Amino acid sequence: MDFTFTDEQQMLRDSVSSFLQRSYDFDARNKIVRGSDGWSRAVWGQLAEIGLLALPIAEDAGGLGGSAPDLVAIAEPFGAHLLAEPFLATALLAAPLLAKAGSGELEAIMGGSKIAALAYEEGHGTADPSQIAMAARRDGHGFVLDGEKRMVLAGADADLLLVVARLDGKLALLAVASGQGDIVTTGYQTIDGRRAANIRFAATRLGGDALLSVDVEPALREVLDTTLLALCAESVGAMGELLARTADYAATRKQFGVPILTFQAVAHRLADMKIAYTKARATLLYTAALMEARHAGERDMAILKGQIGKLGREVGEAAIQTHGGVGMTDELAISHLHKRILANDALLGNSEYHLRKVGNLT
Amino acid sequence: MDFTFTDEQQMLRDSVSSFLQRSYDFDARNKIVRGSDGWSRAVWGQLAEIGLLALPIAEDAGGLGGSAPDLVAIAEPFGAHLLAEPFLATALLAAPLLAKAGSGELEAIMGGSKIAALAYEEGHGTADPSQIAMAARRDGHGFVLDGEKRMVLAGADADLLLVVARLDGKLALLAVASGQGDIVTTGYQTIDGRRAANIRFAATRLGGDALLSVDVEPALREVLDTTLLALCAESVGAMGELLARTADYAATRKQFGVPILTFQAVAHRLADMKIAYTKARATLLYTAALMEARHAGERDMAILKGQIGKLGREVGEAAIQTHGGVGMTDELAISHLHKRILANDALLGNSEYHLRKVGNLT
Amino acid sequence: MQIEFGPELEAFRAEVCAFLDTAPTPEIREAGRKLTSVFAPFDQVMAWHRILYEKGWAAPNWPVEHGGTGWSIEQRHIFAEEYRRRDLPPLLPQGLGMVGPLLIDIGTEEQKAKYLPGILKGEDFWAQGYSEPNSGSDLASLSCRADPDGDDYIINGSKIWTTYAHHANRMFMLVRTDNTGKKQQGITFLLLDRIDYPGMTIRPIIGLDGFPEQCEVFFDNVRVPQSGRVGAENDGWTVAKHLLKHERGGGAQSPTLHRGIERIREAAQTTPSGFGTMLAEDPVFLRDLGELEADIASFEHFEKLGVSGHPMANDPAWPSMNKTMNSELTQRISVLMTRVCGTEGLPLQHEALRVGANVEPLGSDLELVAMPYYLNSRATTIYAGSNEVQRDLIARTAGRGV
Amino acid sequence: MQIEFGPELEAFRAEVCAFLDTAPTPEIREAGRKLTSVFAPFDQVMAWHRILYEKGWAAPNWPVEHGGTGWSIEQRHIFAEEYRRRDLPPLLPQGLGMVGPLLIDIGTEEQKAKYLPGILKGEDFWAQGYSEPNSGSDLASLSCRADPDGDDYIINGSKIWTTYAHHANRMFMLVRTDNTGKKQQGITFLLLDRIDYPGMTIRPIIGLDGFPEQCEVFFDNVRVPQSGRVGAENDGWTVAKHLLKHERGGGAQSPTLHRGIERIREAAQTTPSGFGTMLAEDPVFLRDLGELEADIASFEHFEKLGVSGHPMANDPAWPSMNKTMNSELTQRISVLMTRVCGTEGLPLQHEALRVGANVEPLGSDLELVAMPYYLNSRATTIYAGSNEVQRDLIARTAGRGV
Repeated sequence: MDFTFTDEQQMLRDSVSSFLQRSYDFDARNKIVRGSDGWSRAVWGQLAEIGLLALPIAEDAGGLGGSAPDLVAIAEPFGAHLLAEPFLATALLAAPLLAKAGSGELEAIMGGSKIAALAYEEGHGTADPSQIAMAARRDGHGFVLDGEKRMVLAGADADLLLVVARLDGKLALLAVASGQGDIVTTGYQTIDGRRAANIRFAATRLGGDALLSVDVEPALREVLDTTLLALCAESVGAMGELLARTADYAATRKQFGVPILTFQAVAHRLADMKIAYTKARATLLYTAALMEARHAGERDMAILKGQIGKLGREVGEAAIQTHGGVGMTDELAISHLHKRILANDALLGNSEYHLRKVGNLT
Repeated sequence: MDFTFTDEQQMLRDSVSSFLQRSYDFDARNKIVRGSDGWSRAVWGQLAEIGLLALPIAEDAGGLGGSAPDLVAIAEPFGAHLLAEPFLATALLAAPLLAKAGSGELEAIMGGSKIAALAYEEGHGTADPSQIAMAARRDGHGFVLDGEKRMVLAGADADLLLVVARLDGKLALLAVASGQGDIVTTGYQTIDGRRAANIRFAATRLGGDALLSVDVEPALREVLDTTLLALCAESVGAMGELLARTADYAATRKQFGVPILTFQAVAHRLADMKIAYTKARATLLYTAALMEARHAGERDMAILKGQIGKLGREVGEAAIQTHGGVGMTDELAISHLHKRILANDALLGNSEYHLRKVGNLT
Repeated sequence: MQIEFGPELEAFRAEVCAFLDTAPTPEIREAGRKLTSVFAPFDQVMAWHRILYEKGWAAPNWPVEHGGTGWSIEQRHIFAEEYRRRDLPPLLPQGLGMVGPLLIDIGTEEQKAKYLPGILKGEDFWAQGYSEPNSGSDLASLSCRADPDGDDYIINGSKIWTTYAHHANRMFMLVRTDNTGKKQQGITFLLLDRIDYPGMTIRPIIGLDGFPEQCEVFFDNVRVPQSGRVGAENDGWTVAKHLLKHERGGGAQSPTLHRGIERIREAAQTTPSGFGTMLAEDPVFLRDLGELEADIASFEHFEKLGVSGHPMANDPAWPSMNKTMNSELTQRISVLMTRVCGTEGLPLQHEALRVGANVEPLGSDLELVAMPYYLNSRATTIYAGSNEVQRDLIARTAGRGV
Repeated sequence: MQIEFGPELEAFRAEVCAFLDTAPTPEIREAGRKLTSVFAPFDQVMAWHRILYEKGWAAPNWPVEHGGTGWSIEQRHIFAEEYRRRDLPPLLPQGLGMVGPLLIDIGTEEQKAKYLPGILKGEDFWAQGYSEPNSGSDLASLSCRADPDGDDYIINGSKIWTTYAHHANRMFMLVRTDNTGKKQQGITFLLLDRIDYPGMTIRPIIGLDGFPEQCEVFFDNVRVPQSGRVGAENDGWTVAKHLLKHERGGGAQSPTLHRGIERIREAAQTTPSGFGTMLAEDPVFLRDLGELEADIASFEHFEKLGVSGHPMANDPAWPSMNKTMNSELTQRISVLMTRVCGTEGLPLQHEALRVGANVEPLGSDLELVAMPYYLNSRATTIYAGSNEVQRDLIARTAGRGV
């Protein structure tokens, strides 16, 4: 039994961390997020250059065939640095499905020149593909889409949009070119600084070649599991950052003439933060190892997502309370890290959903 | 709006408290509970003398027609002193039903010379009369009982046993004389020092005069509500005692050269105990006032039982933790008070049941 | 024991409803619906304050002789219920709930005459200058200095977490007038007639919800008259403690909490649970709701015990218990709100939140406000004395009054 | 990263199952089923200890050269799983988990030769003499004195919360050998060959569950040889801290927690929810169970990270985190057990709980043990350093290792 990163994973992690520390500190990141695009193509190019955009893609499709622990190694620093670029949307959700479908766009996506997005979510945090209701209707050789996809990560920025819809009762994957006229895309920023969109289809006609996969559910579930792992790794990264910053603050901020860490209420809250972080990271690493060994079942994934969402919220709220007033401001990373954790919890089924699922699965 | 006790109620309360302080301190009580009977007929006689056994009985039936606040005034001290005598069983559960049925036994019961018990509970804390399954079968002019009643308070000590059973689909009340041969009564003590019994009926034949009421459900519900109030008042009394004793202990017990109250973890736990006690007592007094005004609905009763069960457990567990090792012993009242709270929570539907009911009733 | 019920109260309720259904302007209603804080959008809430003043209902808790309504406890509760049921914005507390009651209790006749009418009428808004960058929970360590100079004080230093200072025209504050004794003993309580004295600078602080609600206020040789002092020089800590009783005291917050639950129940009607039904029929959701509702009910009972003058409410820890319970229930409700909204609560919609913006929100009203409300409500356990400080105070009297 | 799966492990599991299905006597099984504490009924658990010793499986965590099994982490976990799945009584920790590992680490060769075999074989039971009436959380303030006298010490004072002292034949303890310096510096760690030295008196203490598990031990001029000292005189605090690592360290507690959940799930099959179904189909119950199970899973992951030697486990706060999590999960499980039992858990059934009593319980096995187990488990957050003390320790290193 071994849950340590391999030397290669540690190197990967270190290189991502040092890149982000260099080029993506909190101020630089905020400048990017508050800019008109909300994310940086330059940073994106760097991620491509390090090879991260090819990491989740199978080797036989030209990717690096990264493992679950590989993904954890890079996603923890992503979370700690509040990465706003569409890594989840493009590299984790869309690209692997394109790879399975043998799409010719893959090269450009792994290279960083094109953005792809997966229109999966239909509202409130669609936790399971079985909840997908939107249908594609056959129409001659083509298809007609009606309905709305919501919280499509990078949905307004995507050159290529993949839509999950029911076709003949099964889940199919359809490609939609960016900017097709009869699609209404409402882009927005999320509370954690990502970009997303609600996309409404009203009798949107697609050609026959739009259909990428007819029974995409197994592939989709795999992609969702990987994304879930990355969301959790991001949150654990953010939790670590919150713990470290809060411990620092408590050791230096003085009230009543002493560091506030001297107050047992503060000390014990810090202890609880550390316990929560440690539990969360243990479950993250364990589940990654299970996934690598192809032994992670539905219940394991539910434990992971449920625990990280719950523990993450505890850590974030404790960090704000310990910081007091300054924890309530936009000026410190504290609230931003907490918002990233909250957003990650809401995506793909929140902790309530997953913990309940654990109870339902014996 | 006024939630204070009337002068009469305050006097009643004071007289009960001072009687118990005089004759029923923790050592005296333990001696009684550990004796062969498990309760004291002498104390019972005193309670009758003060008039407490007649308090819950309507005036037109010869009782004192006590109100809900009257009951709170005496049941809080009962809880604080861990009364083991069968007040709930006889004066609250059985006697008012006998009074409604116009039973001739009432006089002896109010006078303290006879004990009556209500065989209602069927296992796990029957929270609602609709859950009663045991049936009485008509047999000529009489009846036949089959099945088991469990946790019948004072069930082995009762001169007169009232059984709630379904007759022709409705809940009926049947009287069973003590010691009837084909009834198997297994008596025991409960964790909180009360006496109870499991009572098994195997084709038990009862005469026609055993039937006291044919549609007892409305009267039963009223009796259960009153008993529920008394259980909650007892628990609030026990909570008050736990809070006072724990505050004293924390102010005097020294570790690291200072009273342990000096430690913020201990202080904040005490603060939480006080908040819990205050909330619990506020809900107790408010609900008693609502009941007196005949404005207490099902939801109000559920809020009361749910909150007191939950808050009581919090207070009891916090009291033990604050006392440390000595809180774990049989020698201090702390654990006994907690066990009374736990038992009261389990009876007539626990806090889980009632809080859930609150959510289901808008 | 006694609780009033009866037709008179129902007639009163009808009168309240009739007024609240017609008096508020559409902007006021919009401000109430878009509320994401205890502090409502400024312009609309002050307009509403003035309308209530015209009706005579601006200060139900004030003594009648100062403009209160003379309502019974039951009436005040009914008013609060119907008020919240319509999502009307709560009036800002700094004047009506804090400095006003303080002046009524211990202000000079001159101060009462000068300031109370402006507070009651909603003409003035008072900022509260207490905390400083280095004096949060340890408020008594404050160092913003006021040096006597003739009939004036010269103020130097800064205040932080000064809610709506950028909207205020007056300010009450604590200043350091003596450094020699115990830190509590050299503090003075001052009223400032203006917030634009020469040398004052106000910097709004963007909160974690993206809105400027708090401010930092800088004082650079600001000259203010000594006549604004409440109580004696160096006795400001006593004055502040008196005011705290009002600040933490409350009285009818439970209707706001109940209303939060109502909004959650409404939203649950159309929100899938993920387990086959809508949340409104989901046993797990209903249990969580029941647990929270029962706790809110206990808080309501606590509030009513308090306003009815039950002996338990004489406990010195009562205001601290009130503040602790109310803030933590507010946070629990806000969490449940975001849970109902799920991913629909994640989009940033600052424009749609602005009153009068005419920007269609992406989803429902609750989905618009839930997340900023949740984020903003993290402050409730920090401000007005952090809940850690409250628990310290409660523990000091833990065994008393039992 | 790597977790072993494979047929070898399944073969090992089969071997373990075969043994555990046949080796324990009926009394041992009964003792396991009637377990209401971490401390199993004495006679039966010691009999079982000796059976396991014969098999060579008494001390899976010990080094092979001292009698350990040499099993991999996966094997040890499988053993613990199957062991708990059969409700077999856990071996008492004082020898195998505390003084044994301590002697292996820092005992003299003579001490190892003298004491380890008796511990391994289950011939000796060691009581732990740490706490005193006035030294609980503040253990270092202990005052039970040992005065050197020739080759001996003369002990005066008392110890409390000495688990099973009334069953013990040996004792390890902390004594005060110097009063002059820092309180931690005058403590000495002693091994006592006997617990019936002249002058020793043992008083069992009835616990809140009604059973005598803890004791008070009085020393009145008790003469013991100095050769029982571990480490140097006055260096006992260091020795005790070393031992604490083992006491709080754990490694395979999660199977016990999982087994608790299994028993709850079994009982839920036949327990009505009060809302129309059995608890086992009740969504609310399943949610609560899911939440707890997930937390137990995280604790299992934490344990496995620890035994596998992950760098995070080098954190000095690791043992404290382990103790905190395990104790609080144990308590949560015990609460859920009593919840399933409802009123059926309320009867006192001390006679039926006695191993070999042949008294039929009133209900199921779980209903028999749930309440005493719940009550007894309140001690888990108190003993071995209260969880308040643990959190103090954890906070000291909060920012480290992140």
